Parts: sequence; C-alpha cells; structure tokens
Amino acid sequence: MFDNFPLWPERASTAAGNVDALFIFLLIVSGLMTLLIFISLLYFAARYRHRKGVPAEQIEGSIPLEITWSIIPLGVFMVIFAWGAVVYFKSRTPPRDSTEVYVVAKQWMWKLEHAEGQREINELHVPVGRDVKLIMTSQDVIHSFFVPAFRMKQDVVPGRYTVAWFRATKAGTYHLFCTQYCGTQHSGMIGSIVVMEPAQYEAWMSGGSNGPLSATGEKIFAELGCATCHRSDTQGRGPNLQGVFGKPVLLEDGRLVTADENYVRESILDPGAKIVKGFRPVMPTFQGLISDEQLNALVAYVKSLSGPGQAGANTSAAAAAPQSAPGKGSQVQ
Amino acid sequence: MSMATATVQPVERENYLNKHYGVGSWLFTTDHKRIALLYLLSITFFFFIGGFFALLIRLELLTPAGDLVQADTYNKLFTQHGQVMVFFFLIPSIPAVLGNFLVPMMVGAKDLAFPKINLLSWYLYIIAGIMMLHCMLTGGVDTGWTFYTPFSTAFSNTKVIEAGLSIFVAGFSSILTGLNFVVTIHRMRAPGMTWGRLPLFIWAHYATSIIQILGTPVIAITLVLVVAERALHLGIFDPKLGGDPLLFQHLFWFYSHPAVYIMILPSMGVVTEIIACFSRKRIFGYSFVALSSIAIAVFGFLVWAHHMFVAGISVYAALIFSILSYAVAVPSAVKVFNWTATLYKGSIHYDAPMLYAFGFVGLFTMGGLTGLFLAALGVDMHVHDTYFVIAHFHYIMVGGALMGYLGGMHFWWPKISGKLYPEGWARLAALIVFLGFNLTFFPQFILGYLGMPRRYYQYPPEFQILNVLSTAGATVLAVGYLLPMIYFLWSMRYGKPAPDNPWHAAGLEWKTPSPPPTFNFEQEPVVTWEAYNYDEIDAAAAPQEVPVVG
Amino acid sequence: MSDHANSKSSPLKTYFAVWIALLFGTWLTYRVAQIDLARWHANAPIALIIATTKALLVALFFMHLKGASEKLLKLVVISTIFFLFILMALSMADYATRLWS
Amino acid sequence: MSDSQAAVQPHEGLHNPGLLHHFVTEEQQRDASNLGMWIFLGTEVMFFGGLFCAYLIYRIKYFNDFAAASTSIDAALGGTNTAVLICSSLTVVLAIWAAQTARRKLMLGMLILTMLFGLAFLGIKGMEYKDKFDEHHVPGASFSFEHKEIPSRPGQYANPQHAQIFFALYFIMTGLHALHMVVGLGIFTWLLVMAWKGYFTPHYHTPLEIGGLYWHFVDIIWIYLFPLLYLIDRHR
Repeated sequence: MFDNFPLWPERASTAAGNVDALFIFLLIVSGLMTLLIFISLLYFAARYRHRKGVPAEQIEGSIPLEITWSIIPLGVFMVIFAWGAVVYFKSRTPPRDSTEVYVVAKQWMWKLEHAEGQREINELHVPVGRDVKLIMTSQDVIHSFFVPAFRMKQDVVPGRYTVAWFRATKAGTYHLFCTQYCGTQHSGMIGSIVVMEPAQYEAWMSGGSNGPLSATGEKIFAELGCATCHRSDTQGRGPNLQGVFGKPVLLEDGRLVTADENYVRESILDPGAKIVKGFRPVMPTFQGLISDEQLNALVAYVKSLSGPGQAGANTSAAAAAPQSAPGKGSQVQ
Repeated sequence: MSMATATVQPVERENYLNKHYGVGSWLFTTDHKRIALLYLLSITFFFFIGGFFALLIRLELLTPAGDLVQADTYNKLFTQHGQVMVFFFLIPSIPAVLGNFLVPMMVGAKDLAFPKINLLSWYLYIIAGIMMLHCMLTGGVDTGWTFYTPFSTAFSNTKVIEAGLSIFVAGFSSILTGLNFVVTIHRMRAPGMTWGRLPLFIWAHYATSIIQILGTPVIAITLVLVVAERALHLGIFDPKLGGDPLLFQHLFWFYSHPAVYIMILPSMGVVTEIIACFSRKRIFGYSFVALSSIAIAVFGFLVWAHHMFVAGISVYAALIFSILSYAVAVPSAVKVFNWTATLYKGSIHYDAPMLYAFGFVGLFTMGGLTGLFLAALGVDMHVHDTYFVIAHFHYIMVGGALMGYLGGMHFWWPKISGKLYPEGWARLAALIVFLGFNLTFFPQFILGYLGMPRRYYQYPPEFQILNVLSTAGATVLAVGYLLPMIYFLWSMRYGKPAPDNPWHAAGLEWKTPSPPPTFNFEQEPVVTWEAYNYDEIDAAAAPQEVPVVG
Repeated sequence: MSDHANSKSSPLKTYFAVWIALLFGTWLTYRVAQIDLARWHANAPIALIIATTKALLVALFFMHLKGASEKLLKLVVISTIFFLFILMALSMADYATRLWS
Repeated sequence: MSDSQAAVQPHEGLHNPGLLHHFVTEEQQRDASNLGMWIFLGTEVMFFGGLFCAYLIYRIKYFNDFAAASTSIDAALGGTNTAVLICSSLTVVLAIWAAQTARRKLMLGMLILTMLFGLAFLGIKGMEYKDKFDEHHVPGASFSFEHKEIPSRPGQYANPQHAQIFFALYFIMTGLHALHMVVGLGIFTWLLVMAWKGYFTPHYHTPLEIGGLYWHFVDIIWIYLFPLLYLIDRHR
C-alpha cells in the first residue's frame, strides 16, 4: 500500500544495520530531549502565564544546574561519538580478502571494472554475502558514490584513489546516486547496484570478460616497457615489484610508507615523489600517457604480484584463470 | 491594537528619521540607525530574490521529472539561492540591521566607533550585491554556493569569477561591521555599563564579530585563489596540475562552518532579550549564557572538517573533528536550557515577539539535535549531502536565525519606526511561519534518510509524496513571510504612534524616545542597574497593584 | 595605553637598537640558510625562529605593543595567532595522517 | 558625513579638530582607533594565514620541487628588500617620534624617506618579477620549469607542475604584499599632506600612529615571506 511512500530505506548490507542502530539510538535520545524541552516550554508557558498582581519570581541562576546540564549532555555526546566512530571505522576498513571493483567516475557516468575483467556502466553486479572493495577515482570533478540501501558513501576524488567497501545481504536492485554536485547532469549520474544470489552471479560473471584486470595490466606493463627496469630479480634499475604491494616501503629520505593503491598510482604518475631506498630517480612520468582505466589495470597487476588474496584470482570465475603469474613464489623480503 | 486612525499627526519630536530629508541625507548618512535602515531595505530585497529562487526550486521538485526548468537553470537556482541567502541575507541580517541599530544604544553610545566605516561597509555590501545581480542577469553561476574545486576552477562554464569576487567584497563588508562592533563594545560603553551589565544581545554580537573578523578573511583569500586558479590555471586546487581539491574544502569550511554561527548567534541574542522581557524576569544564568556565546564562537572554529567526513580526509582527522563537533554542541544546549529555565516562575506574555522566540527555541532545538546525527561519523556516512543535511541547516538558519530576526524586528519595530504594528496579524504570521516551516522542512529529514541526494534536479518517483508536502509547506511559508512585510509597511503609515517603551522592557535602547534622536541620548546615560532588572521595572510601573517596596 | 610614548624619556636609543637587531637578523637568516643543517632538519626552524624574533621586535618596540598598558591589544594579537594556529594545525592533522592506514 | 559634521557638539575640555562628535574624550577616540587598527591587522593575519596554510601543506608535500623553484629566485634581491623595509620601519617610528616632540622638519623628512624606501622596495620587487617573467616562471600558459635540478638530489629534476604551485603561491603572496605596500604608500601620501598642513601636533597625531601600525605590519609579513619563499634549501 505504501509502495510509493517509503519511510525507511531498504537495508541490504552488513553496514546498514549498524548505521540504523546508531540512528535509532540518536532518534530516541534526541526525541527525549525534544520532548523534555517542548513539554517544559509548554508547561511553563501555560502555568506561568501573566496574571495581574502575580509578579515574576526572580531567580539568578544555579551553578549546580548549569554544571549538570553541561556534563550530562557531554556524556551522552561522547557515547554517540564513540559509537559513531566504531561504525565509521568498520566501514572505512575493507576486509583483507575483498573482491575488487575499480570505479572510474566522470561527468556524468560511472564506469566500473571488476578485477575479473567484466566492465559495466552505471550498473554494478555483485553477489550476496561477499565483501566488495571499491577502488575509485574520477577523471574530472569530485563525485560521490552513494548507495542508500548499503548506508555507504564515499567521495570520488580526481587525482587519487578513495576506497569503500560493502557486503550485500539481500538480493535486489538498489539505487546508486552521485551525491557530490558535479555539474549539469548531476542528478542523472545515477545507476543501480544489482545484488545477485551467488549462483546467478557466477552465471553472470561467466559472460563477456576480457580476462582479468591484472592480465590486462600485465600486457600494458610489457607494452610500456616497465619490465626492463622492474625486473623480477634484484638486477633491475627499478625496484623488483614482487610482493611489494601491501608492504611497508623504505624511502630514500628515510620515510616508511605502505605500498597501497595510491602509492602505486603516484609512483607511476609522479615517480620522483617517493624514491625507494637504494634506487635512483630515473623513471619517467606516465602522466598524460595512460588512461585511468590503464592505470587501474597496472595497479591490479602490481597487486597480483603479491600473491592471491589481493587480486581477484580467488573468485572462481571461469574466464578468470590467470594466464601467467611470473615469478610465482619468488618473493623477496 | 486595531482601528488605527492615522488622521491626526501630532507634532513630532525631532528624531533620526525626520531630522533631515532627501536622498542625500540617507546615502551619505553616518548615523548608525539610518545605515541600519539602508541595510534593512537591501537585505529585504535580497531576501525576496533568494526566496523567489527557493520557490522555483520547490516547484521544480514537485514532480520527479525535470520539467519546469532546464537542468542548468536548476543548478543556477540552487547555487544563487544559497549565495544570496547566506552572503546577502543571513550573514548581514541581524548584525547589520538590528545590531547596527541597537549596539550603540544598548551600550549607551552616540554612534558606532567608526561611523564612516559603517557606511563604507554598507556601500561594499551594495557593490557586492550589484556584482551578484549582474552575475545573475548575465548568465549566473552553477557551482553550488560551496564553489567546490576542481568543478568551479576548471569545469564550470558559468560566471564563477564574478560571483567569487562579489562574495569577496561582501566579506569585507561583514569584516568591517564586526570590527566596528568589537571596538564599540570595548571603547564606547557608557559609565557604569560593565561587562556584567551588558545585554546578552551585545555578548552575542561580540561573539559574532570575533568570527566575522577572524573567519571571513580566510574565505576571502580562498576565493582569491579560486579566481586566480580559474583565470590562470595555477594548479593550487587542481589535481591535474598537482593540487589538492580537499585543501579548498578545508579553507572554505574554516570560514563557512563558523559562518553558521554568524547567522545563529545574533539570533540567540535577540531571543534572549525577548524571553527576558516577556517573562518579566532576569535571564537564568546570565554569565553562562554570555560565556556560551563566546564558547560557541571559539569552538566553532575547531569543527569545520565535519563537512568532509566522506570527502577523503584521513580517518584520524575525522575522529578529531567529530569529537570537537560535540564540544560545540554543549554551549548550544546550555543556552536552550537557560532559556527554558528563565520561563520558570515568570509572568509570561504572549505577544508576537515572544511567539517567535518560542518558535525559535523549538526549531533551534530540533536543528541542533539533528546536528548530533551529522557529527556522528557512522550516521554522517549515510546522510551526508542528502536532504537530511538540507533540513538540518534550514532548521538552524531559517527556523533559527530567521525566526529570531523576525522576532527581533517585531520587538524593536516600535523603536525603529516609532509605530506599533498590528498585534493580531503579527501573531497570525508567527503561527503561519512556524507551521509552514515545519511542513516544508520536516519531510526533508525523512527524504534525506531515505537517501535523496541534495542538488538533484530530478529524482526517483518514490520520493515524490514527501517532496509535494515540502513544496506545499513552502507556499505556506511564503505567505508567512509576506505578511509581516505588508503590515510593517502598513504600520509606517497607519500604525499607532509607539510609546518610548511599549514593552516596559529593560535596556538602554528603551530609555530613548521612539524613534530615537540622531545621537540617541540627550545626555550620556549612567548605568546603575543590572541587566534585565524586570523586578524593579515592574515594581515601579505598577504601584497600584503591588505595594512598592524599595 | 593612551600615553605610551609621550611620557617616556627619548626612545631613540631603543629604536636604533631594534633597527640594528633587525638588520642583523636579516643577515643571519641569509647566512644560516647557506649552511647545510639538513641532517637535523634545522634550516627551516632556525629561519622561522629568527623571523619570529624579528616580528616580535617590530611588534613590541616599533608598534609599541610593549608599552601598551592595557592587555587588550595583546589579547587581540594572541587570539589571532591562536586561530591561525588552529587553521594550520587542524588542516595538517588531516594531511599528516592521510598516509596512515 | 555632511549631517553629522554640522551637528558637532561642543564638549568641555579640549577642542581638537580631530575629535569626532560621537566620542566623549580624545583618549576614547584614540584608543578606539588604535584598537580598530589592531583588529584590522588581525584580519590581515588571517587573510595571509590562508596562504601560509596552503604554502605549508604544499611545501611539505612537494619539498624538493619547492626547493628547486625557490633556488631560482635571487635571494640577494629578497634580502636587500628585507633590509629596505626594516629601514622604512625605522623611519616610520622616527616620524612619529618627531611628531611627538614637535620636530616638524624631521617628521616631514622621515615620512618622505619612508615613502622612498617603499618605492625602492617596489622597484626591486619589479626587477625580481621581470627576471621571473623572462625565465618563464610566471604560472600560466607560458610557464616552463623543465630540467631544473633538485638541490639536494643531483641528477633529479623537479616536477614542473609542483614548481608551478610554488610560483603561484610566490606570486600571490608577494603580489598581495606588494599591493599592501601600494596601499601603504597611498596612506603615507595622505599622512604627508596632513603633516605638511600642520595637522599633527605633539598632542594629536593618531593618524600617524595608526598608519605606522599598518606599515609595520606589512613589514612583519615580509619578515616571514623572505625566509619562506627565498631560502628553501639554499645550502651548498
């Protein structure tokens, strides 16, 4: 009956319940607070309305009261803060073995590419019950990836990766909105997330792939001649990339950084920014020479060099049999 | 207060309105009261422009499809609605009109410390306003009032530079007003007017001025950078050239979050005056209300990145800004509790200003409490940039700031114009505004939690019913805003002459004639009483009812 | 603060001393920048310490902040610097921790 | 001002042409102006503060590129300019002292000298800008910063884009500072005219003090700009 008049958004991810729980707690707290204020206002307004000959009784104030109504709200606020922080932290930390999807946003469309190689536009197919990590960047302005049913939102910023994740719990089709104003067709930059039962999802995955993203990346890696320096032994002019991803890297200036997606991205586009200890700054920049999609593929490839669990190889998609995995098991460090 | 017979014009005393005539006497005036009226006219003009945009926005959203205007037009409408309402109405509203009129009188001075700078600030406002109007008439701007980069610097093909410069100039108008207030409050107080005796309206304006002085320059320089970046492609905010778009957001919100307090603090000051007067009581916990204003101003500077929780800032920074955001909620809560406690054992009158004050406390409470939702990291992930945010800040800025502004206009109208407004109509208008407001904006909380993003020109059909409710509310609200406009104008011609102190209110401004003479006080006042001495006033005013004690 | 300079004996000595100190500070900044202190990351801090000393000299003696009998002006200066610090420190709180994860 | 000047009310005590109608005493007026100027300088600090914040963040992020870009600027010119401004600050305080001690000629001389120092500063600044212009270091379409070595990393070239951010900040910061100098020169021209007309007495010279505060403040900004913009990684 109320099909067209929902009052509560659908709940289709593991995060949704956490967010809703906090939201309901907040509703109760603020509802009580509103009631307290409104009832006292109305009661005082009626009880102490002006009557001839009854003067107001002057009260200067009360320090104990002031302290009480500063400390108690502060205590409640701290509970809300801590709860909110926990929920936030959970949804900011992708689990280790997530399936990965690369998202490239542009005015006004979402381009999504599964690690297994399937490409989609404005539509994302995911299975129920699996962690999906989104590695997102924008080609132009800031966008924002918002799925109300998952209670998940992350701005998509040009020039870097931002990351989000979810685990869908219910099959169905859900809205995908862009929530960061991005120009004329901002409200048209919408799409859908199709959550499927695992079996259906496998069926869907078996069609139309160009091979895994990491394989595409490997091809690009070879075409661009990266392998001449980044050799899989220790003789190269550039660091050996085997097993680098996800590990700390010691830099020339003594800093220690984690080799995450943004690190790989920066090292390709602005190689001089972070020089690995023991190497010389000889790598040319690839800024402007490769597209965001190619960059994603390279990142996926570098990731795949750090063994399974990082790339999409653990999904048993038929088309995704790794064609080659150079230097398997030769992980240095 | 009916049946105004305005045929007999008694011989008027010389006052600031009738002392000089002619356009020149207004355009070159340095009288703070006349400048306040100049501001009143100008901000009312911009209020109706912004309101007109708002109505068009609401009409467009009546249906899910984009059918009334083009997408680009819609984007310009919400952008300029925001810019006009924030920079040309709300920020100058109470400070530049009521503050300008009242601050010197309340502290017992003849004028603000720098009358010429005060006039200059109005001219800057007008120059900025003309630039903004010109920008609108020649194509407008579509970046959203937030000017987010790199959209504003590299992608929008509208008049970003002109709009940016306009707001830059408006910012200096605001800075000069704040500077004038701080110096006036420090240096121009009448003998006996100690800090502890200042009306809380003054404390609120003092706090507001701190934000204007220290926050506004940062947005000014940020806009300079945006304009330079757009004109010359410098790369400061453009990731394609090595810049960081989030730096813009940091700099922008460093001002624009405290700017919310520029809007709400003066309103809190107004409401404090009204509540004390119409419950005939001293304010409960004077020093806590005063210090909470200062605390809000200071803490307000520490919380800006709660607008950026999902923008890609570090998780740790988000934690810091979330916890600091709760710190600023405490002084706001303290104020609400103190207002409520002031009513206790009062002698409450229900005149129109008091109705607005009640409305303010109610709506501000709801606006403030929904702020807790947004400061909670976990919930903000979901409701950020949805209609929940829109509803929240309209509860603060329209429900709060505008309610206070209207309440203040009613309260001090007899002083400003020398005429009484029609009380019955005023109460009706207060009621209409309150109901219309809630009908407009409450559905937007639900829309927001359902996930409707802000700045959407078309939307999925399941959001329609709530949007229709909201639009219906907006038309009611429009009536509520037009009414005071009409009867204020009416009262200037036909209203009954106001006595010097129609509310038997405390405060130095009521010790002047209505309307006041050019230099406010015939003799420099000497203050020997505490603020809000309503017990003494009532005791003196009603000797036949209550035996005079002292 | 209304009569900071009038009543004092000739302040010329102070003025010239401050002037010399400022010129010396400029020379020192220039020289120290050419010494390699990178190992201790000391070049920038030293330059800023000298600059702050110079700014203080100007504010205290040339702008008569020192003679100001009222605390208000000092309060204005201190609170401005405080808010500037807030702007930089909290922005840096984001940038410095973005790489942690 | 027309209506209020007509209505100046006589106050008991001193009749000074500088006392405005709405102040009770001269002390009040002077204190108000002084406080007003200090607060205005506070807004100026925040105005430049936004730039310093942007500078700080990018300097840390792109330190090497900033160092390379900074090294391309003539630090000797910047240092000379610092000295010039410091001298002008001295002449300002001397002018005020001269007004306090009724040395009219000295006051006029010092005011003129201040303005000459100010003009010298702008002249040197102009030379510096011209160098940058000739070297195509002005951000924009013709910007070029190819193959410039990073001081601490021989053999590694700076990223031109990041250097462009440095130059953008350099030009905006020094440009705004120069704009403040121009405004300062305007103020001092006005002060000079007033001083010439004998407006300032040992008893009343508030405008001189207020103008002086502004001038010193512009000096202070430069004291920070000099090491931050000109002296990044200058050693070796």
